[in-house]
Amino acid sequence: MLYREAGQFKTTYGDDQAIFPIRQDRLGMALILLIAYVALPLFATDYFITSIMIPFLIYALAAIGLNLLTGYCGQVSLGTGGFMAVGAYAAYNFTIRMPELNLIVVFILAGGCAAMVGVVFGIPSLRIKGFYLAVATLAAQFFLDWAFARIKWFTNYTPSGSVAAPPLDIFGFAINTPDRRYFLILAIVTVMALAAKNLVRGRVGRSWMAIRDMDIAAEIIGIRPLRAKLSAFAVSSFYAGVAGALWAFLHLGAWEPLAFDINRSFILLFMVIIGGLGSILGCFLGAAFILMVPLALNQIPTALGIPLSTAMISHAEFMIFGAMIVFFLIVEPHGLARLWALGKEKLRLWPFPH
Amino acid sequence: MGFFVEVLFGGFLAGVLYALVALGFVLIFKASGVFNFAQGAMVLFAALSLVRLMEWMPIPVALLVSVAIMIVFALVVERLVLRPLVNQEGIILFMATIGVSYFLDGFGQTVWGSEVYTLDLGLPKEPVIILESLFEGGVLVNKFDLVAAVIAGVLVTVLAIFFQKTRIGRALRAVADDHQAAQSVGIPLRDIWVIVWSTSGIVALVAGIVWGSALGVQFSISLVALKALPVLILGGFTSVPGAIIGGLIIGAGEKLAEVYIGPTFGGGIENWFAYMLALLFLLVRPQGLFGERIIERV
Amino acid sequence: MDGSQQTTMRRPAIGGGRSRARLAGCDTFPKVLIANAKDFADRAASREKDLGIWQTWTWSQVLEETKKLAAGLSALGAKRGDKIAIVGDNRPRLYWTMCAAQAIGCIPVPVYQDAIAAEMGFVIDNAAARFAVAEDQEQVDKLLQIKDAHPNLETIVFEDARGMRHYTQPFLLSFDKVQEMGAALLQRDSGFFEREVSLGKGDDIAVMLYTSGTTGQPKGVVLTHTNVLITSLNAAELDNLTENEETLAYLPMAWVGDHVFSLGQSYVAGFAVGCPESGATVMTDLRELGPTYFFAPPRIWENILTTVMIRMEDAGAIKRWLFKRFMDHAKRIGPALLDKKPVGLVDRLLYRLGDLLVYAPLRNTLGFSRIRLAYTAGEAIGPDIFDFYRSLGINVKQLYGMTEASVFICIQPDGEVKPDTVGPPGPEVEVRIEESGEVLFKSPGVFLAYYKNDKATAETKTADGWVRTGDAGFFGADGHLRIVDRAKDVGKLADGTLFAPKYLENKLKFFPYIKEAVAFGAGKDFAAAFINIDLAAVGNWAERNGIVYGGYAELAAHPEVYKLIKGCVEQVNRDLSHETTLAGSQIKRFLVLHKELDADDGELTRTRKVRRNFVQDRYLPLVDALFSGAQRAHVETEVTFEDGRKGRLQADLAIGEAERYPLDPLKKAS
Amino acid sequence: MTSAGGRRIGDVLLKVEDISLSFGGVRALTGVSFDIRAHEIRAIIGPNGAGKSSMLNVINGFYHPQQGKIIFKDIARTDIGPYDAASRGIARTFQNIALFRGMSTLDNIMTGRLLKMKENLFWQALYWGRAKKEEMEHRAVVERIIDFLEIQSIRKVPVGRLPYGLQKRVELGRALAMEPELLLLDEPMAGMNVEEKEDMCRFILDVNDEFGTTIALIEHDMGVVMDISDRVVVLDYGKKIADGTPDEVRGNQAVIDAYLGVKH
Repeated sequence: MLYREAGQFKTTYGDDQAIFPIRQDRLGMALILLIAYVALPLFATDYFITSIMIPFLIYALAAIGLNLLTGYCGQVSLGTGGFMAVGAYAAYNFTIRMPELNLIVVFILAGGCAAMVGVVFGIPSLRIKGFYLAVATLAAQFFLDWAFARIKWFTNYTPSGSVAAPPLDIFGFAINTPDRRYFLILAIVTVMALAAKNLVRGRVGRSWMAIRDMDIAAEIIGIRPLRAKLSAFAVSSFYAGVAGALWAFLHLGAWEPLAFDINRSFILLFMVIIGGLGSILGCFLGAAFILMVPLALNQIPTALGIPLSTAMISHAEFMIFGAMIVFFLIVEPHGLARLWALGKEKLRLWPFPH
Repeated sequence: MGFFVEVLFGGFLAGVLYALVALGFVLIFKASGVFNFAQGAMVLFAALSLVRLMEWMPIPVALLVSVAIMIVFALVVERLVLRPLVNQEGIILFMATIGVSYFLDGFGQTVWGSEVYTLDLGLPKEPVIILESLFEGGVLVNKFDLVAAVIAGVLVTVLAIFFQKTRIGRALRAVADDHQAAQSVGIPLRDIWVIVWSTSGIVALVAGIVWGSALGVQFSISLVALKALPVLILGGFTSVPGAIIGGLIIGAGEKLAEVYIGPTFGGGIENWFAYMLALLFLLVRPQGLFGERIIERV
Repeated sequence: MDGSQQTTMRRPAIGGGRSRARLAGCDTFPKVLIANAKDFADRAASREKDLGIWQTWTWSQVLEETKKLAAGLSALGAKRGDKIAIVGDNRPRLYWTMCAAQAIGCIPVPVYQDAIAAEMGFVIDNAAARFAVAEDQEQVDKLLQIKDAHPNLETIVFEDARGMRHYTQPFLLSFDKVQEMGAALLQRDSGFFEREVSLGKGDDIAVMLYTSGTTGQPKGVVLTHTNVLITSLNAAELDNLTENEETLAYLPMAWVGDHVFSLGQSYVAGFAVGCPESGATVMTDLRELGPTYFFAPPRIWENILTTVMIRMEDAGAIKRWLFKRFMDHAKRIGPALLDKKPVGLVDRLLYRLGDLLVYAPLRNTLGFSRIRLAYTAGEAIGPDIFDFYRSLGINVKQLYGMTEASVFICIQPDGEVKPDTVGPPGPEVEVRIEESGEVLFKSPGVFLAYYKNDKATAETKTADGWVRTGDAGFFGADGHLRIVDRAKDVGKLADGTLFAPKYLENKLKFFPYIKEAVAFGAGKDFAAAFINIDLAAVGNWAERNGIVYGGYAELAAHPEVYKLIKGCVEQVNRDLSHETTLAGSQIKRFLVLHKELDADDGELTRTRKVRRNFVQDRYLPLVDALFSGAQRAHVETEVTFEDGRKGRLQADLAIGEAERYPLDPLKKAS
Repeated sequence: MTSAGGRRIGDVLLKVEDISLSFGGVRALTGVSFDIRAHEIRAIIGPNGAGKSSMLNVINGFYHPQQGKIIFKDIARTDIGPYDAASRGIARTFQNIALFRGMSTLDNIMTGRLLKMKENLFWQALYWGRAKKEEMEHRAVVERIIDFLEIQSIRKVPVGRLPYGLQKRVELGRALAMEPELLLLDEPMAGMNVEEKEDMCRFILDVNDEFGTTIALIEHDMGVVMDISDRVVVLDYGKKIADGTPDEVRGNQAVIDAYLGVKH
């Protein structure tokens, strides 16, 4: 209904393959960016920024990482939490051991470390597939959990095993208020989401999707499974690593290994499934959805005058997540992103049904 | 030497517990190709049901009602999860069972509560010393562990007989080989699913009784059940004996590793040792010790 | 105006337009191209949906391509005055070929791309074409079939090389090769193109267009540069066409309309012409391109409307309700808004809402979002269809034209658009109605002659420069011309009143209940008609009104159906009563035929046009009964069944009487 | 696009020498030898289970024969994978369509260009400068294939939604995008109606003709095989029983027996 595509014809392949080939979508995106960069910092409360927007963005980033691996390359991973932990502890160690490093460099290095670890744990993907691989990635999760809890070097021998991020600054600009932390995260997520979109619509993305859809055929047209799968593990873990570093430094501030346990991995998998496998947009939708459930469970019954106990809320969360996963896998395996796409298709064809 | 054997025995007995959980996985995987991630949640749910029902009714009745609950659960899963997802890829079903597992954890705790409950069916618990003739000072084991081993043994035997000797058992094996062929056996696929899920629900109940008696019935059972996954990789997803032997290897291996090499790394390596062992094994023999060879065809 | 009969009208030139000033001194199309390449160097001139995108050439690129092509043709031996046949679907390269040919003084002769080899042979032979530029293998094959019979055809150039690799004939050349030869020539002689162009004059022949004449062989209409240029300019200025327009060229290149819209007007106004990927993708390409200026014959407007209705039937209840509710509103308000007439605030706001929910999305899905100007011409368009588009805010207007006029004779100006007229004469056009009712015109677009057919030229062009259109028409009180029929089909009632059967039939057929109508009355006291009901529409109506029927014949004979049809006939009579010329030919008696007129029985042509004389003979007892005053009539006819068997069908038909209304011309003027 | 000089059959492009292949004791191929010449259309036929698909799988490196040699462009190779075969110019289609079902027609055919695309991950992530230029160049090549196969209207449709005949065409397009020297077609016309078969025949001949691509195909429709192939090799129970022009093969007694099911 809102679309006016007649006349938006493409005269170059570049325009035809643009991320948002339709003008109305570009306007929508511009509006969203405007809200994110201008309206929210101006009008939103600190609570909203720190407790909703920051975790939302970081979750979305980690979900993009997992989606690149699972949704695009077809390799299910239950170890995303572990890779996030690698990023977090790598960032911690870089900052305390090389304090002169720029924070952006630290995040990139943290992502790089996670990418290397991801590649190592991705090696089994060459021999095994599907849930076998999922189980193998659990190994990464448990091993990494253990490593950061027990190998004292990683935590700089702090007695409690809990570590805290040092004061942060970028080019002498202190990252010490919710708004500043939010801007930094928003900028990083914007750039990395765009980069992810670029990857999946180009050569690399196509080789991943080819492996996902039919690995034998992919090999026969000249895709090297080793390279495709490991690059997916590397890029995916890089995203998870950066997200982990952001989560630790800018969201938690101080943390222990439990912050990145297996539940984190599952929650991210749920975001990807509910948001939509094989969709960058879906990562944002999925993250928003998963974050909204506990909020809704907290707010709605309270508003209705029947507040739930904390335990009750946590159990209800489990049930809702579980039920939603089954529901989406049955009804719409491509998640909210597909629902959005279908809705958009309806709008484009309006008033015709098809 | 005696210490080594003691650790080994301890490991074997932990392995029996893993094996009990793994058995549930194998049953379902064998008959329906579904990798049931919810097996751990089922163990917790079954144990919770039993322990809370025992507060209201005599133990045998509580047992029967628990069995009934697990059958109802199987029916619900078949109707709401498996039937709509029939013919989907294995990985989709796998993810669906993760959903089931989450739901069941939440549901069980909502209905039955989330405290730690003591499960006492009157199983013996005192330690005994065995094999005094072989080692000096003998080997100290818990009687309960022996009982658990016996229970596992009985369960495996019963299942073996069920699979080999009964018509339904044979049908189940037929389904595992070929879904088309199964249709000709005359048992609808749906019924078969209900049967295997019920059976593995009952296996979960048994595992829950054993686990719960040893550790108390609490949420962590659901997580410890994840340990059964490396067992499966090692033993093969389709092999009942594989589950038992895999369980024993994993159980013994991780205990020995913890005791002998753990201290070098700061301890706690049993959290991941089983997985690493399984992973290395995967690289060598992806189909597991007893699994069927996966042949790729173009 | 006083309502008395007007017989001549003339509209002066508009003058003073931007394009006219810009093109002062350009009397041929190649000269216009050179001017465009300067004025609009980086603006799009040609587009083609090819290889997934709209490949686009700017005016300066088109000039370069045309230069190479012109030089290449010259290198092939083309001399001034040679004819170059152009065969194919709408393709930028073929349009360039036209201008390239003109540049070196050759005459482009576009040929209908769906013509069979023999028809193509006639044109090639008649025009004595030395060269042919063909789109692809399919067209080349046809040309090869006739080449031996017509040795005047020396060289064939093909645009699309697909499948051509095994064609080794020396006289076959690829388009690229010709351009290569041209580039080489330009290398040696860089002033070649400009020099050749400067030799051209406005009175030179610009193009020869073969009309597909209903009888006999096609005639080559010879048009000069001035004909096409001035006519294009006049019409472009009347409707304010600028270089910002976007159009889709999808009608045959050999048709004068396409030549003027896609070449003449594109050149004078400087706008871009898009070519669809193929005939099958026109609707998709239309939607992508979103033209601002669009032409379609009534048949296409009708098809699009039918598709809309069919697609809406599948929509959900809410959408259907919205659609119906707002379309009803649009029908009431839309045309008035488009004509900038005063409309109440509430209605205006409702229309705005409807635009948001229905009209704008609908225009978007059809590809009409950007449309500023659209024409329909060729035959009468149903008022419902016409109003549908106008109520959506699409400015569809009627025009009247023909090849011999370089298209434009009459155009409806903005604000004076009506479904049943073709508008007043266009700029610099003078129109005269003869005693017989035939329409004659005089304009700068009047063709030079029919090629090698002086007899036909003399029959059509009078000594003092008037052209006979062959159509009968009359001017209404509003100064708009109304075309009623082919002049030869128009007769007179016994009292001398003009009787235009097709005009009556069309008016009847615009009712959804009436599928076909045949009007009689020449030489009689009054007009009468046979009616064929539309089974689907009337069946539906019957169902809603609880009328039970067993089959077509039973439904057709039902008294309630007669009442329904009587209402339609009387509505037509009421309309006619406002037309001074035709008020006397209101329909007095009618009957509803017991069977559908059928091409298998010879009653219709294969293109579903009524064969009036055949029908009259076949149903003579019925015709007699209509004029005899009898209440019923009996008829027996032979019919062909679907399986080919023949049988006899007899029926007893009632004859209906319709009210006639006195002449009331004043109403029309309001 | 490769530009070869039409239908002039050249030297030996690929030589299969004494190939034997078995799976766990089951012999699929026994001592099979034949050659494929540049620019020819070579058919491999035989009754069901004759080892035709196994032969293709050996040629493009999916199966590794226990014995024998494959000489492609004068280089003998023994144990290479499908990737190497692809990178040396061997493309293929499958009997059961092996398209990437989650991707559009365009993306599927674009995957055929992956071997020729070089830009690294970093440029890819930027999607700017060299990477974008490369992408656009390959898109242009792919568009020509789309045009060639007349599948413009399904360019952006996910292949999973296409009818069978069109999927086969897209698969051919993907193989063509690799600009192969040798194109292996495994039953390109299986399951098609007459019209679709005619189209596919035309495309195969056009590919051979316009690009000079050498084609080896397996096909059950004897009419088609005899019409379009230059030479035919006949397999039965994993052994070669005949080799020659369609006419020679048609008259061969062993071939007639094999098809009629006469006992050996």
